[in-house]
Amino acid sequence: MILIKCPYCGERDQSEFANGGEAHVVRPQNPENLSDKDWGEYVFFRNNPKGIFYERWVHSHGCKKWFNVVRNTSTDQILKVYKVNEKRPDLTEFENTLRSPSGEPSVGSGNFAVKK
Amino acid sequence: MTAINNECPYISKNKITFSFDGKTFPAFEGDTVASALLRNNIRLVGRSFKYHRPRGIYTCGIEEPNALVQILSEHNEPNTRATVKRIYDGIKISSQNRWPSLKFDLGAINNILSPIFSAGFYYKTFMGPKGFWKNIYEPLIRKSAGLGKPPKNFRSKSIHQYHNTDIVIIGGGLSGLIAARKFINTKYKVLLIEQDSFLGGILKNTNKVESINDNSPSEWIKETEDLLSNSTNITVLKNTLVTTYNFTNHLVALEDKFSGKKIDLNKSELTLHKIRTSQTILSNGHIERFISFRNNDLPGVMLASSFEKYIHRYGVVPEEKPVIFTNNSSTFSLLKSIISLGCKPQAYIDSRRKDEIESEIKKFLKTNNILSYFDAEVEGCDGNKKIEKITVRQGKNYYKINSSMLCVSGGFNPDIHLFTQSKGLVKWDKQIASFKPDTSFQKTVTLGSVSGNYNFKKLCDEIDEKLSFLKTKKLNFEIKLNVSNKFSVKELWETKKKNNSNWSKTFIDLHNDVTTKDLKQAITEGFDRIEHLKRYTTNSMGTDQGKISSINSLAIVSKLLKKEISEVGTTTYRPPYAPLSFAAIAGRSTYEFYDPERKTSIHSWHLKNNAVFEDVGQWKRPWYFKAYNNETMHQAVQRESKILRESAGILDGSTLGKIEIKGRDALEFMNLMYTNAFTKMKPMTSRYALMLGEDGMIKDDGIICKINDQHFIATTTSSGAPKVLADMEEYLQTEWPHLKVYLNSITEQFSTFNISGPKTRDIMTRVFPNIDFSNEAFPFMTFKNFDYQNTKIRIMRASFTGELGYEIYISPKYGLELWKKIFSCGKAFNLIPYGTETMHLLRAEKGYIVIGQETDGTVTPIDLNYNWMIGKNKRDFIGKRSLSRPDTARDDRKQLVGLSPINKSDTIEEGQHIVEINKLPNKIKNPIKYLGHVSSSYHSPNLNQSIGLAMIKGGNNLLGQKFFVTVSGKTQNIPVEIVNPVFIDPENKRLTS
Amino acid sequence: MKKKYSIASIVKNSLSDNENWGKMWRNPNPKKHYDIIIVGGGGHGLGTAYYLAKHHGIKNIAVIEKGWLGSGNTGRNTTIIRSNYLWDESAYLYDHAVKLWENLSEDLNYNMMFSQRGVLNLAHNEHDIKEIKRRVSANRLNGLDTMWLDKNEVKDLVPIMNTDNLRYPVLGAAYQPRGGVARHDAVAWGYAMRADELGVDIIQNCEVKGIKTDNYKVEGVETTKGFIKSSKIGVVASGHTSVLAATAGVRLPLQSRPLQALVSEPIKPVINTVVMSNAVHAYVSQSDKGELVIGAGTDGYNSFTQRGGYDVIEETVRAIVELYPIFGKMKMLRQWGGIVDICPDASPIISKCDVEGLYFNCGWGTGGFKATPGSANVFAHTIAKDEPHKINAPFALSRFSDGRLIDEHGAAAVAH
Amino acid sequence: MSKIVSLPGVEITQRDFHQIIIRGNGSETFNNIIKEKTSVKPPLRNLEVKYDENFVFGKNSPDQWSLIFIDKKEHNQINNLVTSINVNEDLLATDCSYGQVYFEIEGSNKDEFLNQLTHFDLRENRFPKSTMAQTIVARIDCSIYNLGSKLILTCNKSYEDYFQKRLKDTALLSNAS
Repeated sequence: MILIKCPYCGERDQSEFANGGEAHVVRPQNPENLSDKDWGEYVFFRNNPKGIFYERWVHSHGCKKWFNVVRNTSTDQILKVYKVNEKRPDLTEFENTLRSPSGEPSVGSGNFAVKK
Repeated sequence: MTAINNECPYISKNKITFSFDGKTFPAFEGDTVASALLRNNIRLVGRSFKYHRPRGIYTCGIEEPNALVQILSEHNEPNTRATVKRIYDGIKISSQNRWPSLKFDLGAINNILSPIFSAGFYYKTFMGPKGFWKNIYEPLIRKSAGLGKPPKNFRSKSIHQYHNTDIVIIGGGLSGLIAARKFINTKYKVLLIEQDSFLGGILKNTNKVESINDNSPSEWIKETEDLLSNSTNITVLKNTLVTTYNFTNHLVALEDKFSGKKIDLNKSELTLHKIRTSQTILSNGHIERFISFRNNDLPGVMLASSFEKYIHRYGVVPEEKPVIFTNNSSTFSLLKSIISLGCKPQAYIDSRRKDEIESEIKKFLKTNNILSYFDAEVEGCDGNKKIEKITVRQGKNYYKINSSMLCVSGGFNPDIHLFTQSKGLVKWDKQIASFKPDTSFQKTVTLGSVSGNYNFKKLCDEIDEKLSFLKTKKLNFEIKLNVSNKFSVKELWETKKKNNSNWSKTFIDLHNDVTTKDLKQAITEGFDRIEHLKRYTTNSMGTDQGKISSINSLAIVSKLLKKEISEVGTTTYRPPYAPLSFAAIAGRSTYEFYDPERKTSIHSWHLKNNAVFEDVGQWKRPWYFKAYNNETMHQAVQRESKILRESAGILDGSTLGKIEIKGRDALEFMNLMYTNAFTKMKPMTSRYALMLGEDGMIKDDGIICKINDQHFIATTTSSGAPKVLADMEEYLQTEWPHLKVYLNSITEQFSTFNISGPKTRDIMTRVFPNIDFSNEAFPFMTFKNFDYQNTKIRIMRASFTGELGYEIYISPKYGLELWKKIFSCGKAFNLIPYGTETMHLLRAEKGYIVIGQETDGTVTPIDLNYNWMIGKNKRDFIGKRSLSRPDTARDDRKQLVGLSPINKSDTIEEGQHIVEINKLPNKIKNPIKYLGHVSSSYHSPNLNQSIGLAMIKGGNNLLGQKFFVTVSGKTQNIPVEIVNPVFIDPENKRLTS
Repeated sequence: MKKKYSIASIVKNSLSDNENWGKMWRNPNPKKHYDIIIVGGGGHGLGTAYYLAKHHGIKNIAVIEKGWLGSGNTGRNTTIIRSNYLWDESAYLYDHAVKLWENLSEDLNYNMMFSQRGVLNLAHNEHDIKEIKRRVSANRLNGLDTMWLDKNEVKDLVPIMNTDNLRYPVLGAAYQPRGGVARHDAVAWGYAMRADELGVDIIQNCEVKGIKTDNYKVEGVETTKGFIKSSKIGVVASGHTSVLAATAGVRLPLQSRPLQALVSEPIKPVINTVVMSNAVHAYVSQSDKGELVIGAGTDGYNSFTQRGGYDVIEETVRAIVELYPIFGKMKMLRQWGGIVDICPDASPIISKCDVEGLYFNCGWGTGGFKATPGSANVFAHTIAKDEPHKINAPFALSRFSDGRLIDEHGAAAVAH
Repeated sequence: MSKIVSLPGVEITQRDFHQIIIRGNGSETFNNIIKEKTSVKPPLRNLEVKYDENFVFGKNSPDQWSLIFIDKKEHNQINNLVTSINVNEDLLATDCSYGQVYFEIEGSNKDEFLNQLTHFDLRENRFPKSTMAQTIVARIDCSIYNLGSKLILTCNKSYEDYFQKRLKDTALLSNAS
């Protein structure tokens, strides 16, 4: 269970939050102008990277505020928390923080326990 | 024979009795099942999992693979570790996995057949002849499963205790205590957790340490314990085992509150501690490992340090004349312990060469005239249900020694289980021939033997250095030892058998009956990765997770594969560290507290008036009211429905979700959230509205009240309320932050009553004599606010039954009072209370849909012919674009229709399907084409026939046509006619007049 | 079949001290080129290779696995098999699998221990009842053996179940007698052994780093053992599928979530069927070792850590203790997690895509194990013929633009 | 007012009260309006709580406040207050007086007691006096106000029975061990 720092309430147990999937997916201004394929992409397709992921959380059992989180999905480490109206931090900011449990690359199994 | 260590300070002299397999034995308070059995010279305590081989007590702790027993006096608790479970007077215990008795077990036939139970046995046989697997083999295999017998009915009162703390120290042994003393009276909040009932660990388990700062170990422990308990910032938990180490330093630990005591069922017997800490200090020590040799499972084989623990902790010398077999220096203290008690080892066998063995050991052996074999190993042992003879190999020579116990030490493994759970990386250390922690993934520090430091002299320095980043005191303790400070070990994992025999086995996993031969076979079959091999052989998958053997299996495998152990890697240690009680995990949030019950302010009235309740989400809603005791649900609902259409009924609708929406952009927001157009809607009117997902499918419905363009009140379904509010907040915060709108949930702020039926106006006029309820003054789908007594109420004219109806909103403080008043006024008009079932029946007669019944996440407003609810001129609303996708725009989608049986006495069943044939075959081989399903069906008391709503493919074009509806359990279908779904008052006269 | 297993072969080998069993599969180095490469050596992938070789006569196939065979979700699930899905498309697909399961042990001469002990799906409220009855009726018309049981019939099947004295009482259940459980690892091993015999190269310990394409056509895969050429690549990598797809520039509507399971200590038989429940969320069966195998729910966030939240375990155990009070006295032996790839409509994707020669079999979410043989069988057809089998045609990627979803949320909820 | 739990070191009392929830932007105008209508200046810092013997005023989140009246008031006074605040188009006030329940928790063991029902970190440095928090207690969404010597806990009225039972159950089992 991870610990998430709500920008408004501070550090809380993950059980107080709900995840809202990928962040920075903007609802199209004029859906009618989109092709079926593009609209389908908006409704159903989200990035699913192993590694750095920009995602949304809501403090659903707390202040009910939405915010964004940068998390490494291969370790569940939270690298940054920022408010919805704040600028998306650049990927380069996190390049040196990529650390998985086994020191493995961002693509690979999470099951190594022995240091080579 | 067993002997007694009268010097043992830790065991009480209070005598108690316990029973094992029906016989009563004496013991002391403080004994574990194992120490009590050993005290009574009982060595055979169970039968093994697969081969039903006789098994004894192997260890003195949580790592025990063999001695699992059933606690008859505690609801038959199965698979309890005899080495951990402390007994109390009168406790009843039995052995497991044997029939008819422990001494004579018929299942031992498996041992005779054991050569064919090789790795992968089940996968390779029992496949034919056809039908035999399903009907004969498989049921037989299933029946012979398992170890202990199932427990008996039981309701635990285990509780949870959360902790938020700065430091957690796991393990109250020497390192843990030194570390804890550094934190005394510091600013840190510290939790020290010890799995045993006492602190001290190695200080109490052995005589290795002679003194600390010139105090005896027990004095030092006492001093430390006093200091810790006087320090306000440190809490000590004993009898508490940390089982789980999750991300972000979240720990789970189980405290046994009744260790050594009879459980009081009114109290909480277990506490599950759920701990969040900033820093974890692991000082949880090491575990001794065994050596594999022929018949290394015979009762009488015991780990050497465990033997020593029985002496020092429980005052039991399991055997006066044991044989010691070791590959390391640690057994010296055992030798000394045994001699000091006036006993004498029958022999000492050390696999190390003479020159590798410490001179003090050699000197001690000589002085005490102990038969010694150096550069030697135990080839195997023999005996009937216990060790009788031990065979020693020294070079090419074999020696036979008579003894009934064999103490084995194969070295020590740092107990890295929790460390790897924390996702830390381990590394092979040749010096200690084991894995030890290397890189922490979390804020974790390891101290003492868990970190691979077996050197007492270096302990204080290690602790000071590793905790130097914290603001603590520097401490130094002078630790004097009885034994050599250095630890030396020579790798030895398995000894070679003298003769090949199919029945004498060399075990690698005692719990799961896996032999070293199984490992070899698995490798020859191609399983060359340790995890893969583990799955094929079930090695280290038993209840002990291979605590004394998993490193051994890695070593054996690496030799077979001709690889380094570090290359082979370790298996994944999975939480929990030791089996963890389900009752404790569940805590109090189960049984009567499993899920909160939500009750309305009228609940007590419903109870008094014989309501039968239905669960709607967490809410308890009246389902129907019994007019008399024997009234069935069908009777009640028919009665309620009929009376309502004749006079009036009232429903407690307080559970409906209600949301207040306010702000200068409220209108725009509502137009985006709902399909309907609200712009031209007049203030103080209301409208039925639909909410879609972006996929175009109906998600929720409700009535929207418009106070003005800046202020709305929306109702939602009872179970959809939290989701609708959350979705609205989400869109406001993330998609449209520019919209100035605020939302508040007001579900709980109002008692809501739906009163409807032709007599409603009369009743309302009596309840609220000052309000004009005439059709002109108070038309359909309008609402008004009124002062009522000391509060404000809102009344809306709306109906879900198809009859004249009003909804009343009032503060819950006055709700019950008003409800009662309505009844006293309604008495003259035959007003009845009705429940959700009648509501559903009446709305079905009227052709109204219910979310989750007519809709199932695949239904659009168009499918329901609710096109009129879609704001055509709106540029956008949630889900709009999806309605024009090729599949959603099809005109032969499933559409809402009504069903009427052609034979009026037929009953249409909900959930059945509409087909084109009048009879189904007895056995359906090829799929039968169907048009759709019956989404709702009721017996309508007002039409005196069965009616149905159905979602049917292309239903709009099928009105008037005849089809068939299937009947559950029958092949004969019912002929029905597709009709308009509105069965009652299609002109809405009743609603609007 | 070269390796023939039977009681006779076991006795014979026991006489030679079990030292002469042959390797179940070779351990080849990858060739430079294959006609077809399957990425992912779990049950679905190995099965696909087996059916390609057996039914479609293609022999030059490689299965590439980054760990060992069955190290992903094949070895991490709760082994439940059933086909009582609501929609026709799903019922056809899953029942295709059940029919193959019924003969798989004989087909492969390797015992999958498919135990058709029946599967119960409990109803705890009126809504559950309505949903289940509808499903039972639809299943019946599709020729499936699902039936409705009332509370007493459920109690007869599972006497230790607490049906009345709980927050959400048991009101009845759907029961599919042909459903059951199977030995999960054996599925991978059985397919692997027979595929290997038919000439398929099974390459373990080899990680595919990327899929190489040129002008919307696949060229091969970049692996830790070098580049391997192929004009047809089938990706069956569950949680990692979308990561691999991204290397070929293909976007899939998948999210990878932790899914946890746990087992108890072994006890003598006490629960003789598989029981699933959505409202009191837990599913449980007892293995042939006597362990209770318990499935938990998915976590609500993406993760590749193979580790879910502890709260999910707690939620599951609460439900188990509520539904089976005697289990309060039992203990959790092990818990673990897998990575499942979840589709928006809770149905899988078995489909071609915009890149020629690239095929996906993914999105199984929490329910892939039961479909293994069926999925492998139709996927092999799809790759061999370059067009879907009629059973998997509805499970195309295009459904996310045209809207023809197969929404199994309502019918199956979390517990597939 | 009723005693729910009385243990050594833990006293829990349920009281009648009135409460309104106010949504707004926290601007100067907002503050002035609220001060004018309620005669109390709203807390400015997020999670801050102002209180005396008559009221508790907490800022729940950047745009939400809870104003709790402990003193005796008529319900209509509250209704009128809500109506008068709502005249302003940029504010939303809602009366939730009888849709919520209110518990006071006092005593030296109150934290340990509550931590049998919630994971919430009650340590002084994490949850200082004169602040509030929204969290989960006994599976229910609650607000907790730290008034130093006591904690105030509010939750939805429909959960009242369940919540009381959980508190009493916890007391019973704490007492026993």
